[in-house]
Amino acid sequence: MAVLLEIANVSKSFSGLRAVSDVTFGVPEGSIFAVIGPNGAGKTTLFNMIAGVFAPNSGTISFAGQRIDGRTPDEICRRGIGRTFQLVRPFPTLTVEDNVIVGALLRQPDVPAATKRAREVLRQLDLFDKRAQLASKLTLPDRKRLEVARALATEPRLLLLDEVMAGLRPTETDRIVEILKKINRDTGLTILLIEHVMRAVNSLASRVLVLHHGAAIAEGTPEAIVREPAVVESYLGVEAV
Amino acid sequence: MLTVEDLDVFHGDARALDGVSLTVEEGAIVAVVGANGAGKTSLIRTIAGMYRPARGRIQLRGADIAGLPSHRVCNLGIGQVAEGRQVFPTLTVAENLEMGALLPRARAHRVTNLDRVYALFPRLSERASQAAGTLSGGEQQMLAIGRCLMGQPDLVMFDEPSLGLAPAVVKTVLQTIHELNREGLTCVLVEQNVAVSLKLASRAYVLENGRITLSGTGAELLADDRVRKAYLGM
Amino acid sequence: MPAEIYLNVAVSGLLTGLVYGLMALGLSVIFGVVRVVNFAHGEMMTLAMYLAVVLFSAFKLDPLLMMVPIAAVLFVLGYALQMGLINPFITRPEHSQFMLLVAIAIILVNGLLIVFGPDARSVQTSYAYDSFAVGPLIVDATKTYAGLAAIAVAAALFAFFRFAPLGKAIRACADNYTGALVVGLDVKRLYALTFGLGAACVGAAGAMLVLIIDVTPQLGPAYTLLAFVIVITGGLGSMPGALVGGVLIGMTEAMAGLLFTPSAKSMFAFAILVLVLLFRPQGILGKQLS
Amino acid sequence: MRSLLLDGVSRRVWIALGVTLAVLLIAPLIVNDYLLTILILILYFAYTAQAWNIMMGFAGQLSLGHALYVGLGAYTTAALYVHFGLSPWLGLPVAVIVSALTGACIGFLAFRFRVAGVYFAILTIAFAEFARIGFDHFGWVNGSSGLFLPVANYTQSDLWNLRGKPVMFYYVLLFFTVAALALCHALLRSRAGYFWQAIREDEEAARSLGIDTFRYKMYAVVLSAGMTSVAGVFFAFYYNNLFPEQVFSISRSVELILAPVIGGVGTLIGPIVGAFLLTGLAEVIWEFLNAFGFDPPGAKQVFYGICLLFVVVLLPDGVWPPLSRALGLAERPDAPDDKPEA
Amino acid sequence: MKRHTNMTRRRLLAGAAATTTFLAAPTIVRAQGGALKVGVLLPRSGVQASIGQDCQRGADLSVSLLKSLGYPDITLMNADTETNVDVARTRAEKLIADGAQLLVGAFDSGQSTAIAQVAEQKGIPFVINIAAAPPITEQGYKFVFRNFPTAPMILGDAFANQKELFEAAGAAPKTVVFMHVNDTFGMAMKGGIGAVMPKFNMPYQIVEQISYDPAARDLSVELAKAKATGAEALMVVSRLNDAILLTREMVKQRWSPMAVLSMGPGWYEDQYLKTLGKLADGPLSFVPWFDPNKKLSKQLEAALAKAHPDINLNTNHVYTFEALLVAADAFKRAKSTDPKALADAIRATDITDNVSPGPGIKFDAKGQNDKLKDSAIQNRGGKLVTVAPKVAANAKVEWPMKPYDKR
Repeated sequence: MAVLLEIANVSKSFSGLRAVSDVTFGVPEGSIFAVIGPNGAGKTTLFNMIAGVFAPNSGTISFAGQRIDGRTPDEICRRGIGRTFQLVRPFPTLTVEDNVIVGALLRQPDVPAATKRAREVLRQLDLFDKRAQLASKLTLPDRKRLEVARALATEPRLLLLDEVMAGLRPTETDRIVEILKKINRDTGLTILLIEHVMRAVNSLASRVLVLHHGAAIAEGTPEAIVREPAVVESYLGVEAV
Repeated sequence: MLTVEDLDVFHGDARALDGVSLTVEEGAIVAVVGANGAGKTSLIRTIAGMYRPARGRIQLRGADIAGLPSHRVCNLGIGQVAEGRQVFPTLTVAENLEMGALLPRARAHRVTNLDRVYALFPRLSERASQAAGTLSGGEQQMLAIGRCLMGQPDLVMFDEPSLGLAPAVVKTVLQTIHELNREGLTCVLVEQNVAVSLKLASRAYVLENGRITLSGTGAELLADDRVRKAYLGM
Repeated sequence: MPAEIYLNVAVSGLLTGLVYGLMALGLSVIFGVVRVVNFAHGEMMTLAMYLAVVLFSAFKLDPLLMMVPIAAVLFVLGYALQMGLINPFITRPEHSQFMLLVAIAIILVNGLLIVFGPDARSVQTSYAYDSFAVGPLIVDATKTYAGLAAIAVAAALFAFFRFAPLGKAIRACADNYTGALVVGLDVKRLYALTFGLGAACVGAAGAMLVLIIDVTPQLGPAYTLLAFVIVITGGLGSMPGALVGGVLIGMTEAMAGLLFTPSAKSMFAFAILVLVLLFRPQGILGKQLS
Repeated sequence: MRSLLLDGVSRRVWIALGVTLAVLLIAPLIVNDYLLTILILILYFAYTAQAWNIMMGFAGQLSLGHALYVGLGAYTTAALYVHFGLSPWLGLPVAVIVSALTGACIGFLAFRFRVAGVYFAILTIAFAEFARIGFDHFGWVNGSSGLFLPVANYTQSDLWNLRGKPVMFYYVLLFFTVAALALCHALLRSRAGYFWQAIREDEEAARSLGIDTFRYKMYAVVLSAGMTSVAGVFFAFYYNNLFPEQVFSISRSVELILAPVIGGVGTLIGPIVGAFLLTGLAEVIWEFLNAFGFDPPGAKQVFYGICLLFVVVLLPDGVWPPLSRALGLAERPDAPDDKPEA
Repeated sequence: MKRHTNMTRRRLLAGAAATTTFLAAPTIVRAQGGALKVGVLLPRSGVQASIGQDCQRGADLSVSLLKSLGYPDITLMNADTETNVDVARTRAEKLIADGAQLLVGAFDSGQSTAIAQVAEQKGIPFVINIAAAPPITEQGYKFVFRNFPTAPMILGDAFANQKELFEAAGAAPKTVVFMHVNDTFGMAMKGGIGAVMPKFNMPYQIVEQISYDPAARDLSVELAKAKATGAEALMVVSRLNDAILLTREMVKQRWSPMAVLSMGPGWYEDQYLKTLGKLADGPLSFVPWFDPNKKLSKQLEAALAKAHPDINLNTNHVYTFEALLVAADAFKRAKSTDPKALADAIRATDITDNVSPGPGIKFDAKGQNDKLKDSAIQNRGGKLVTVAPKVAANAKVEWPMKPYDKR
């Protein structure tokens, strides 16, 4: 499989604090790739660099063979990378459908076509029945799925998911996992997720990268990763007392 | 000491807490575990008076405190080490600590409390005149704990105290909590470091989607399959 | 033009600028902490000026001495306003806050018109027409007193925020709202206190200004606008910034008036504002915007 | 286009709009000249409110200096008419272009340099003040002496030169107001409308969906500025005199904002309802005070201010959202709609 | 509905109609006979509140004074324009809807123009009390009349009166600096100077023109600039607040010109005299005024003194009164409240028993009283004396002005 997203020696510091240091990995086209690590490990920083929120201090990010580091978020999205936010940010006073139409309009010629596309996506994510509700009235799991729907509506080649499972119950987690798996299987969409919930990572990802203190400490299949002592220590908790 | 009964909290239209009840005994460490967004922070902030509950009772030593403004709750002896540390970045370390001691209940003990905090965290006294925003994460966490102790609390709620800290620092922080508890401080501990917090806790609750789904002693939950599966990924 | 005119105008611009700065200080204090732009700023100052006029005409009390009591009255007013009306608006969008304060401004202007009538009122102090001559330099006495008072008030405020526990607590609120709640600060009261302090500055400025300009009910909007220009130029929320902005605008207006046509001198003040907004949006002494 | 205009409007709303429009169309036959003047004023504010609403209500960019565009529109058409005898309808495109370019200028500077929120609002005031002083020194339009339009006799209405009786201005304004409503409705359902609302709600999230927020914010400013300047044409030819002090003053800008804020920012009908309420309110207070013989100058404005205060405190979203729900005319029904799938 | 003149400072308005005709009356029924209903539109709140309320005093005096002079009854219907053209126009419509048969107002050129259009459309005569912008009577209105000089008229009289004074004093400045406010009136005057001054062969030359912002909060720079020109006298067109500011600056900056020659409001106003005390003495104002020697002036002055003992008679009172005088006179001659008849009567106005200087009130084809004369007045000990023209003078000029530091 060709590598769709390539992160090479990327580092980022904030006022002297090194958030991400020298991270390198590649996401193959059509795969589901997970980045895990404790809070503060630099996952969100890494994520934001890919999404264009800020540029890396050094290193390069390439998407489909082209450099994208330092590009603006909207340009990165137009190139085919959709994203969600860790703290969900739907447009609260718009309806669910309108939220998704905003995303769909990126690739659709007009509003009716975008509406059609939006409804397809809403069906995929089991939100069709709630399409006329205001986004602010949704429950957390629904809002999480709405974020995914909105990102999917932009018809990305790569979907960046920032802790979409966080705060969901196991059944709800399973539901999203199934949806994502199906989309990945049916459309070949590449997914990069940042996740805490090991249950989701284990069942979704084909490869996992573990970040700790900004550095990649392990990469491999989920099964291999949970056996790594460094991972267990950093992620599942140290013996403190 | 603290009892929470049937607490409902809404953020706008979204339900954050749904019928939450828990009990904290004097001198105990009570752990609340749960995923991000499960309502842990909402629970702490509601007890602290920062959010108003839609329904339910919060009692401190038998007195109802639900709906009291946060400064009054603080003055009743419920301290908080908040998520994200919440130090005042442009104030100096000493000024940050002083802010903790502005509570009426703590004003008279300001000097002794300051000595105690500096003894507990010598780093803070070294950096007393430095702006808090320039401290490292671990030092900020110490400052947050120190600032809380300046308020002479009887009960402290720790919200993710190890978040984003290096393992060595996490160890210090958790040891400090353990020590403070041994000196008689009642603690409520919300931690993503599930294994450790369950080990520390005399009693623990699992919060999922705003609801308490499991409770028991720390050891019981540590042995519980559901907890192991959901939070330890095993 | 003789050379000394430049010196004279520069000194006059400096003093006027300091008074402008004092006037703008209140706006800056309030925005820096409460994050509400007081669109009724000029109207509150007009009210203070009327207070000074009434105290003077009824009891022959000198506005310079009345600065403190007038500031106290405005403090109470500001405190009550924040507690009663503005507090619920802190989380509302800006246009909503704007509308609230516009409504308050309309009520103030026309209330003053009803009570005091439309004619300009003034205070006739014994030193109203004094000036000091230092060689070719002639310095306006009232402006000098007002400028010194501006520096004194700014210094007092600075000391309050730097050293008084209450002042530090207010800074803490501005620094981190959640943090302030967490340590048990009564944020609502501190906000009201801040608004009161801001209003007190406005009161002090009004008492000073009445020595320089006569007061009419309609004076407010022009001063509100001037205060915006100064505060944004100097840095919204920064106290030294307000003074620096005031002096900069005062000097700019004075020099533009001297070198170009005075009728367009405010245009230069606005030009400075636009330049500052574009190249240093946080203002000359303002903190980086988040 | 048809679908843009008809989509998402329930039958009840159509009926309500139709009845209102019918009443407004025949109003000049029923009411006296005084009421007609009031109606003209209402339509003027309803029109400008909608134009402002595009920028603030749709795209979330707070402008407190919209008098600038009214003034530019007024001065451009009036000056062309006075100096070259150019019909206001021919001057109109020039006015729109001048205003739109000015808006583009302000927008470009603000958005490129990330001037936002309160700072942006004050920048807009600054530009309006800048224009006021500038026009005071602008000899071609007589500076502060004021620009007077020649007034012909009024026996017949000359629509081409906008010289005539109030009733002509009434229908011209009614046309523009209805056109603006239709345009706003269509815009809200267009690509730009969706993107604007996304930007208003959350600019960062909007960018993450590939929206070039700079470009769409510019569209909003340019369109709003251009539309607002049309009201200036009316202003110039209705009042026949222009003074920089008067047209560019801050109080003018504030007047323009009252109606949409009181009516409901971001809604379609709110700005119009706000214009009706506020202009009506001013007259009612005047009548009321008069009836009680209590009329010290300023009393009317005090009561007006108190009413504003009450509305803004009690109805954070403006009058229209709760009113529309009460009337069953809500713009965004919460229940799933029954329209067939596209 | 009876207009009662309330002597308290805060007048209550009682004259306006209590009923509102909301629906159009196909033909507005206008009672023949009875009092003439005059709508008085003045900016009594807003930026011009001070002047608007001052004008209102003149209007309030008029009703009983005119009656005592043998004119038929008039009833005032007062309306506040709030210094806003929208409101001015709306109020004008409202007054007409409530039965006003003639309109008077509105001090400001912009508001007057807005009202003029309503009057013209309705065929209701509109007598402008004060507004100096020349275009108003150049618009071809048939129902608009102005008994107030235009800017060029004021200037012409000012120069003539100045020459008369210089002759009487036996001295004249050789240089003057001209300061003017950059508003409608200031610009109209500035524009007029270039055209009018050469005709008068003035003994002085203008060394510099300084224009300042009407919203100016501080005039120290402007005055420093004026002082630096070294001119012997200050020629000025200002407004009240600026006049006070400028005087203060003159005192503080220690500049005592030979004379202050004002050609606009401010320097003679009560507020100026009251605020500045003995420092107010000396300035000469060349303005539309009253002829203190005329009988009616004395009557008006007495009426004002009775109603407002602390207020000097000034332009605002005089011209508002004369506007109502024109109305009452027309009503008397027309013997009808029909607006058309009233307008015709106004066109034929020929009042010689009036207050303002000059032959009297007569309107030309454009509706302008072009016979108006202006006076030169000087502040003396808190009072105002007329020093020129000779026919309307009651005192001799004091020349030069006493230096400020010697008072």
